Amino acid sequence: MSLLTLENVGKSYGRLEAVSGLEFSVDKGTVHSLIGPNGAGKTTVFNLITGTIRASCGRIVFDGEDITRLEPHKIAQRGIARSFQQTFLFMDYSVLDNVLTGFHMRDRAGVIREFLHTRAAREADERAREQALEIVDFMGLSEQKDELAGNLPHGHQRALGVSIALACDPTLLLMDEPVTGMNPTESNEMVERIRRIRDRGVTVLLVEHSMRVVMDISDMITVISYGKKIAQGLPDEIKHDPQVIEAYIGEDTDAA
Amino acid sequence: MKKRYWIVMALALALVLGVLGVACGKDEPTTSTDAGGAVTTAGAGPTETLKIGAMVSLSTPQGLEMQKWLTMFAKIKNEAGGWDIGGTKYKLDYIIYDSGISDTTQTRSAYEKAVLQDGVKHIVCTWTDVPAVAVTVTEPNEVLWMGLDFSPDTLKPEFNYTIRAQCLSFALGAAYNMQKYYVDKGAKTSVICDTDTLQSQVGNANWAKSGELAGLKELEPITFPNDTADFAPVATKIKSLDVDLVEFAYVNNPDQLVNLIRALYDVGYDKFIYPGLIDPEMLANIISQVGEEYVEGWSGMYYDPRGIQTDPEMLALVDRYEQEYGELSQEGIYWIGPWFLFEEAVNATQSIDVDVLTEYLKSMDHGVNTICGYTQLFARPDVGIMGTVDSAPGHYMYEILDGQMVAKRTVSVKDQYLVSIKALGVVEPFQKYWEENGRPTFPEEESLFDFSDL
Amino acid sequence: MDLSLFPQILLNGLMIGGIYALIASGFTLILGVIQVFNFAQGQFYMLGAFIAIAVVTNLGLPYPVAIIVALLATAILGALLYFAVIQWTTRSGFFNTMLVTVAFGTIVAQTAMLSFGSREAVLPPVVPGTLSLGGVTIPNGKLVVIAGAVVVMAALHFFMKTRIGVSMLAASENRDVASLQGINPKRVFWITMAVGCGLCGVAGALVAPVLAASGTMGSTIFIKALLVVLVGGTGSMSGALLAAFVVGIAESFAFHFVGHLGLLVIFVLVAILIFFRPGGLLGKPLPVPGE
Amino acid sequence: MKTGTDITKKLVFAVAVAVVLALPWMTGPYTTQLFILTMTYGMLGLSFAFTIRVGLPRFDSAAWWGVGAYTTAILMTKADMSFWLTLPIAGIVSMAVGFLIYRIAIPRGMMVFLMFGMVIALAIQQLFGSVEFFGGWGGTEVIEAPAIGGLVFDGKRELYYLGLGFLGFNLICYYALMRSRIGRSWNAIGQSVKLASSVGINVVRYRMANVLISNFFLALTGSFYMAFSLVAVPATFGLDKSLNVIMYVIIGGIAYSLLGPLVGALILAFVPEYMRVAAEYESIITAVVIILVVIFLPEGVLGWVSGRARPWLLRRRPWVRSVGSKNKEPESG
Repeated sequence: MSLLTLENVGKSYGRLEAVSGLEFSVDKGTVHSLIGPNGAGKTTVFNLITGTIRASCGRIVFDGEDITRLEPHKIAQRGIARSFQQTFLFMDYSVLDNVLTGFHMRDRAGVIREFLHTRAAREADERAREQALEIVDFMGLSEQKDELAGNLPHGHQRALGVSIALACDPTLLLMDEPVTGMNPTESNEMVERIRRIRDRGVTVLLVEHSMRVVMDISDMITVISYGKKIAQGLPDEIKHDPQVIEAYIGEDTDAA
Repeated sequence: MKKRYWIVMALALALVLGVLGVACGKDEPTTSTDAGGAVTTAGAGPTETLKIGAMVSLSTPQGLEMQKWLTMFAKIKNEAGGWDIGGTKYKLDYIIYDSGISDTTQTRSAYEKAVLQDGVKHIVCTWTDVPAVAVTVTEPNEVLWMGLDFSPDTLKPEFNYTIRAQCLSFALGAAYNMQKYYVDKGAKTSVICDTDTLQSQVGNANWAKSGELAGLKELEPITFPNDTADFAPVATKIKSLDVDLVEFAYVNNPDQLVNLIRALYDVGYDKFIYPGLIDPEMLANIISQVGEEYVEGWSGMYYDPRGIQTDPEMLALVDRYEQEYGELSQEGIYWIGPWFLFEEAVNATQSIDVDVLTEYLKSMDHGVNTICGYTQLFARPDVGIMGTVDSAPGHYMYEILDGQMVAKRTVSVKDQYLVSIKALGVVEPFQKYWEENGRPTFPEEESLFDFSDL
Repeated sequence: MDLSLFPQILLNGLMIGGIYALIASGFTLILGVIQVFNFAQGQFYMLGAFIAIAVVTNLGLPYPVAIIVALLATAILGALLYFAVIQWTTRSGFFNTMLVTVAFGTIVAQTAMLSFGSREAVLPPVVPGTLSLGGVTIPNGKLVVIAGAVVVMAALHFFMKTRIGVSMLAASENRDVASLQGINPKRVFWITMAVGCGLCGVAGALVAPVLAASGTMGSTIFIKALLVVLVGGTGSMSGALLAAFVVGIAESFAFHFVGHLGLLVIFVLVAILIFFRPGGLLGKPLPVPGE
Repeated sequence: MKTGTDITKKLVFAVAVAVVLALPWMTGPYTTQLFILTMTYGMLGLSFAFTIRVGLPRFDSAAWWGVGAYTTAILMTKADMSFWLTLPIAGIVSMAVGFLIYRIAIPRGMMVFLMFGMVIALAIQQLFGSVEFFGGWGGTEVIEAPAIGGLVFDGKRELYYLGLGFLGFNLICYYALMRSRIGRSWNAIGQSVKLASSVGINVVRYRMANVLISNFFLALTGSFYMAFSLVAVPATFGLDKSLNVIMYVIIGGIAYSLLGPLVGALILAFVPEYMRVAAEYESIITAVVIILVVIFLPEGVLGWVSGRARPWLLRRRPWVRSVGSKNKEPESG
């Protein structure tokens, strides 16, 4: 059963078409990868799904609802969370505070109660803190929970980015290059976590450069090039697809 | 942790103590000023300091010029070994603070600093402060205020120490003189063009009244924002009105005047212009823009005393200014008028006591010469003030002949007084006042108009 | 409405529009490329006018030379501002840098106030006389300003096509891309500062024979230029050009029909425009620091 | 050690409160007036520091300050209302008018908000100056000083305590707001709009709420200003005042949103008292000092102090040092 469906989605900047006629769907409970050469428009697709960019044409359907024209925060409230390509964090917050920010949508105590800092508000705060700790623990950051995000090493910042997204309690998690720039150990840990995230029932849509990782964890792979879908299938099928191989020729080093 | 903590504690403590230090140390007003007629050791140099305050905006040319003049006056007094008042030699300290431009906060700060901290008892000369704020400081602290006000805020019977030593709303004689000059030349309709400021909001209505008195049909004034630089739209609008005379009543910025005249020339306006306050240098600038014929025969007001002023004392002051600061500038020279009234009052009463001075000023029955002609205080029975607290200053007028500014006439204090009364339509209360107190006596000056009906 | 005045009002709008165009495009260039909100823009305009006047009256050089001197002088000052101050403050943030330009503007304005005082300065008209077209008198001086503004804008257009111009645009589009292409950002930045400030200097020099210069001439024109940038869309050069003339003409008409409250009418119109067209007339929004 | 520090904390706090309360009795009226001004400017600075937390710099603080002052002045003179009753009305007027304007500006992002602010600063001043109803450029006068029963706030000391009351109210409200979860969301927006909206924060609505609350307090400060100024003149509420407000915040330290503006205002109110330069050069010198401070102490005076020692008193609130210093976000990949 598909959770997210893109129907003929396109985005153009003047004459330049970043994405055109893109169609694919992501099944519930899978790790779905979106790959393609540099500049293929992968991040643009993410931006389209999360509403940061408005699609020029087409429809994006999430969980049976058309979200094409929704604002980013509304889409997030529908259950799509995202971790960014760059390390995008609340740099001056501690790790725990970063994650707590992700709890924005969960049980609110109401403005007045918040303002007056009533017991209800304090209790809600306490609950959120516990859950946040759980997520931090899950992502292997419990030792750094009071560290400022800006001071974390790169790998941990990535993990924190994912933690924030997880704190939103998403149904669909978009991950933009979660292992890029990580050493093999860190990268293996991250792969393991992505699996566990999926096992928790969160569908994962992934953009990743490292073919090793993609082939390792994907349940389904979609390949795009120059904003168009050129192939879709299981990892094994994609590995041997001539079109895909052709698209990647000229791409150097890290592609293979 | 603990060490750093104490460092900050010490720092904070030092900061607080420092602030308190200033606070307590500085706030003792120097009381030497109200020593009155204390007996002093004769012969020696100045023993007391007389602090006089002036509140001007130091980001306007007028304010900067006034600062120069007032410091110079103090210098002259001090060079002569101090100001001899009632047998005491006073060293004169002119304290000039920046009042900002119509800024209530800065006005209040400046006044409170002068009055509460420096212990100033006399404020003589102001420019672009907010008089309504000023009186809230000076009145309760019994400080003599001799300033400039365009608004009616300071004209209240309950004020004891407030003298409007300079006011333009009751100086319509000059406007009338100029307007009549143009009427004689055939002007019938006129429009006042002015910056959108307090001065113009108060002043333009009065100008229109004197214009009507002179026989002009005054159209609705055209005002433009204070910081306009491009006057083509203004000129176009004036042109579309098809008037015989344009009056730049209170346009104070020289560059705005030049631009306005240039813009009028550009749109092909070819009737009369009252160019406001210009000086020979500006005239040369204007002529370089519009040619000599365009400006021929214009008439307006003039603050440069050379050529008109007959009092050698005043001319000596001008010479002294040029020695000190170089070429004379018209800006500011008019607005230092209150100083001469103050000087006269102090010399006459031989006292610096505020009550004595105010009493003298409020019953002052004669004019005082300033660099820009006579000025005189008079009563305002129309608003219920029977002491002489408002002023009618004289004005110099010029005509432009062959590309030169020729100083022509002096509008006397008497003319200013009578025209204003007539134009503003307040003849009745004044006549009643005259019946009770007699007419004021004016300085010996030639009167240009016949007001035998008053 | 008196139709005979229509061309006159239009022309007034065109002239002031030309000046707005130069100041606003300089502003939006600096904002786009260096991400510096240059508050001192108006003061550079004032400096340009005074420099041009000084060159003509004190050195006796011809007016076109004066324009070039004004351009170079303000451009050099702009570059100096970058080297001496802005390059040290950009790291500490957008506001800090903006505050620095505010302070710099204050220094320039008050220094001008103290040195020029009430002395206004004018140049004699470069092309005196008027042009009469079907009953409408058009002063030649104004046409010169409009023509000058158009020429400078055209020159700017071609400049943006050169290598350095392209790198400036690239830097405004995307910092990372720009540095990837081997562009030295520092060089791009100081040149941008120089060009942006130089544009104001030229604007000042252009108006020198038409408007008398004074120490206060730069303060409000900057706010008007902001209005232009709002209408044109932040970061859009062609938008700024179009908007400058639109605002100039609207202002000219608003004054004629509404009087001194015309400015308020313009504000309301701009607000309405932005409500319906968030990007301004042509604007594509820039990546804004922190957004 | 922990308890020891706690006791010292309390002691320091008590001493500080005592000093603040006793100040008008230890100083003369002029210094008290300077403290009153410091409080006024400090409150304006608080509002700026408050909106800067959602990444919006306001250049119209003085304009809304003026709206508050004018509302109070006009209600008191034309409708004979009591001072206290005008307070909430001033706040509500400023919020309502602000809402109409910011509906346009806030969704367009920081840069449009900033420029709008400058234009508003100019427009509101022009409106007060040229519309007869507001008293024109001469302004509107209030004759009556505010009073509760027999206590009339007309002396410097009374006004000082009134100011303390206002300032305390400001500080308490801002503190409570920033501590709450809403505060956390605001901070998140200030640090990264993109990330904040990706976790479901409605950036526009949160920013609007923040700016309107700030508007409310600005207007309240305006009402307080009328209590000691008694005259509202348009030129007081110009763009230059808004720029001054930003200076207080940056000099104090933009990261310290409660203490920073107060320290900045205190410094800029008292330091010129020491400077014995000719007044016409004062603005130049202030400008040079500001440039130097920004270059050498980019985190403000408090940042500099806490760089040397970081005690509880100056605990740095989590917040971007200033917008744009981090998280440079390119358009798209």
